Amino acid sequence: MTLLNNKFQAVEEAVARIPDGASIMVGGFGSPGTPFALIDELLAQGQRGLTLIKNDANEPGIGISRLIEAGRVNRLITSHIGLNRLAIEAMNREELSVEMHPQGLLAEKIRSAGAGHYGFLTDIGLGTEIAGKRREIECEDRTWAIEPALYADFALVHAEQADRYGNLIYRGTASNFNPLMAMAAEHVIAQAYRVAEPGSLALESIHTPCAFISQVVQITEATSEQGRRHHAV
Amino acid sequence: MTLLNNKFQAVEEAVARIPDGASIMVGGFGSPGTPFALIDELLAQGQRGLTLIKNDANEPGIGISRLIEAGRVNRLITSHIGLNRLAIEAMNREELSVEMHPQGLLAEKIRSAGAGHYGFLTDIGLGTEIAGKRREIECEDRTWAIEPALYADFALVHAEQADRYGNLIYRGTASNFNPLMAMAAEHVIAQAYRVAEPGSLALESIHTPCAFISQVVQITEATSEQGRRHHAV
Amino acid sequence: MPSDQERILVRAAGEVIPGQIVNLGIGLPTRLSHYLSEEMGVLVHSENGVLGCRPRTTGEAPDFDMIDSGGAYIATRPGASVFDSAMSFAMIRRSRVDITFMGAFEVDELGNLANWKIPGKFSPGIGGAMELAQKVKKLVILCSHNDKHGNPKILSRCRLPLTAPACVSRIITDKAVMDVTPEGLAVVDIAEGLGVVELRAATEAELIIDESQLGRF
Amino acid sequence: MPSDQERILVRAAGEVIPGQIVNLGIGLPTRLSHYLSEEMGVLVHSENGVLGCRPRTTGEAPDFDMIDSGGAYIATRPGASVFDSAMSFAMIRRSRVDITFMGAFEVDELGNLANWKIPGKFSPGIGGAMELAQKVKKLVILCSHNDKHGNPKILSRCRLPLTAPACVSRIITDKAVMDVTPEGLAVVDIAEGLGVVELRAATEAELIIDESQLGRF
Repeated sequence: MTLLNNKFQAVEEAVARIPDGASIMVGGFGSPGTPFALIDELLAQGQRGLTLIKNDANEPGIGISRLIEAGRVNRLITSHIGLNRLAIEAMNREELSVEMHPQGLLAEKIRSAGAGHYGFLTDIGLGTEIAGKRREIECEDRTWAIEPALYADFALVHAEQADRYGNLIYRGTASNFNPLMAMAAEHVIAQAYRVAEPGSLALESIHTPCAFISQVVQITEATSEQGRRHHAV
Repeated sequence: MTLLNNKFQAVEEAVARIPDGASIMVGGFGSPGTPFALIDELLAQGQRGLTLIKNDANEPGIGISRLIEAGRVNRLITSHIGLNRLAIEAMNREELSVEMHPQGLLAEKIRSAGAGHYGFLTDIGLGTEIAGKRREIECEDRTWAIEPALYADFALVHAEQADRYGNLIYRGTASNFNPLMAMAAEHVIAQAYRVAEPGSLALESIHTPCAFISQVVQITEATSEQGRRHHAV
Repeated sequence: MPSDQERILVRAAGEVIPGQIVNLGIGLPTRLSHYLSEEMGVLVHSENGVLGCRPRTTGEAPDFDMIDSGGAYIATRPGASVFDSAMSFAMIRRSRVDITFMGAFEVDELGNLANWKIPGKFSPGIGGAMELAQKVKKLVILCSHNDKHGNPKILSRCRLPLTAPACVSRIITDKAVMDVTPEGLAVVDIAEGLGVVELRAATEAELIIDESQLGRF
Repeated sequence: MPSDQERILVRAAGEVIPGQIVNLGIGLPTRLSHYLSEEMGVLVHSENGVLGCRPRTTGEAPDFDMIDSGGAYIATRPGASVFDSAMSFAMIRRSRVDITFMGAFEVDELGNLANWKIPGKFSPGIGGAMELAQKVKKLVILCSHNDKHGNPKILSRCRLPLTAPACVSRIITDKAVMDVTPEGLAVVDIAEGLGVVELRAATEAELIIDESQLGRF
């Protein structure tokens, strides 16, 4: 972990730690909570062979779709890519390997990593085609599927507010996968509109304690304008 | 579940739902977060044969220790009772059956119930005497212990603020097990110093969404004075 | 005269009890939110992490951090809260959502539901549908009785990959309201002006119909 | 002249790097918080759900909602946060706590630790000690070198039930500072005025001692 006083960095420096071939969790459900500035910096820096873990593939032209479109992503672990025809086409052309999980199980697999477990036992999906892909065990005369935790090398998360130590506050539905990924990845880079001095955030208002965060980057509101402009629904 | 508009009740009415023999999760780590008013009402109403699940046994003369002292508790599932000599004596006299778990596993067993799982897989405690009591499985060439989720009939939780629908905000270290138990029990009774109209709590400030809460009870600050008066350390 | 979709939505709104927690699937079910008044004291859950969402009123500026699971910019009702995806699905898996409405490709006599994948044609991922279908206390399907080619969607057995087995409580289509019962699909209401013979002809599943009890909608 | 405990605490404070996250066990380790100045920018984690706690200053009124895991009323430092018990132990199991200090009944050459149970005599429950011992990146034991009867606490093999196996990095007692190494316990520092022979006599474990490298404290 980075020492508390050394976490506040420029976006270039923070993202430069990510090597080719890294597995990267990316926050966001659709546009809200997507760390657009960090993703765009990753696009600019040129890392390739990436495995991305995100609820969805964003929409064409924004967010992780830009990385997919640029051929920088080998593998996507996700829940639903129905709003991104480019991602579906890349999947169908077998240029992008896609692993899909039911949304709540994806969330829990990430949360399970964040809690430091091997995984959890669930009845979700029993009797469906996803069941056959999983190892099952009997406990108390019922069948349960083992869902292994999902860890990653990096997480890119978006917060509304932060402090220099990396305490984070999310806003509205921009929370979604961000607090889970912040706990699950080895190295966590957070972007926030405002990065305050430690002590300026109320204790109870902090959603992600700084212990999980490696780097904090301050961004302007403008860096998420792309998500707002393109958002179609 | 109670319909949203019917959750705000008098403490007598809310606690009267608890039958003899119920399993009851009780929030709190030491005094902070302990729902003293709900416990005292339970003491007054006389339910017996209870199974309690709480991090600790409070201190002699307060909180769940009063229920233990009155012989109303058959079984206690806990993490540490070192600050309550009366509970230790009741355990040693075999009047109180005590099941102990490492604190973080107790928290996760409750959280696992709150998430609707059968349980989780952990490496905590392997190589110690607690390991032998658990079923183990091999996953990816390593051994993991199965920790079943811990469900309960009821939870009694303490919050700083609430609204009539049951949205809850905790304060300081009074959070502890409360939000986990609120998700894990079938029927959840919350006490709060202030119960506001729906719409008066900021969206992001709510720690436990109302969906998990069955009844809300308003209490006065004075009802937790016993915890403050007796607190010894 | 109301469209088929409007008739389905009006009928569906009657399934919601004031004070309940409701989830609305993408598509037609989402539009049900317009039929749930603030006075009902209902909170609409959206699985991306909000409880208590409502459609924006005309002219209400979008809040770019507030969407529902379909991606529409939303506003909130008194008593609303926001939370992360783990909390959102804990709520679902613990059956804290009282009722959910979903679309369907196929539903069958056993209450099996298929609404997420057409092998070789359409497989964008299941999103939150599997957990909602499996765990919400009451699942009501809102769909057209037949597909655009006129083929029945209410089948003896689903042929597409299941979203969840034996999960549906009630089906509301433009032609009928049907309950999944241990004996099979029991017709509760039939569309105004539609005959029982026509309904059976438009349906693959066997239908249990007691004409003396049949409502109209 | 400082007491043995003060000497242990002063020596222990030197283990903490500014900017780290630190957990302090009940008893002697808790007192280490008085030796960590605000200028160090260290955040003290307490497993009941707070990161950034500090001792109250003289006359500072207690906040009845703010305790540490030992039950003392505490205050907080800039950058502090509060959270639930699941989050608190996630932080521990994910090794987000850089260093923890604990007491011991027994420690041995393999770095095994026993500090929670004396069968038949003392078994109040393990609390948070097991996960802290197993998962925190660096575990430093602070204890008296011998028990009140003079028996060694630094053993060849622990005899009491373990808190966690092979978890200890360093041991600081009134007599010595010892590191757990693959070769055994290596003495880093020896107490001012104490001889190597006396130290060995007070210790059951084999000690690796290079007198040319030995520090004093």
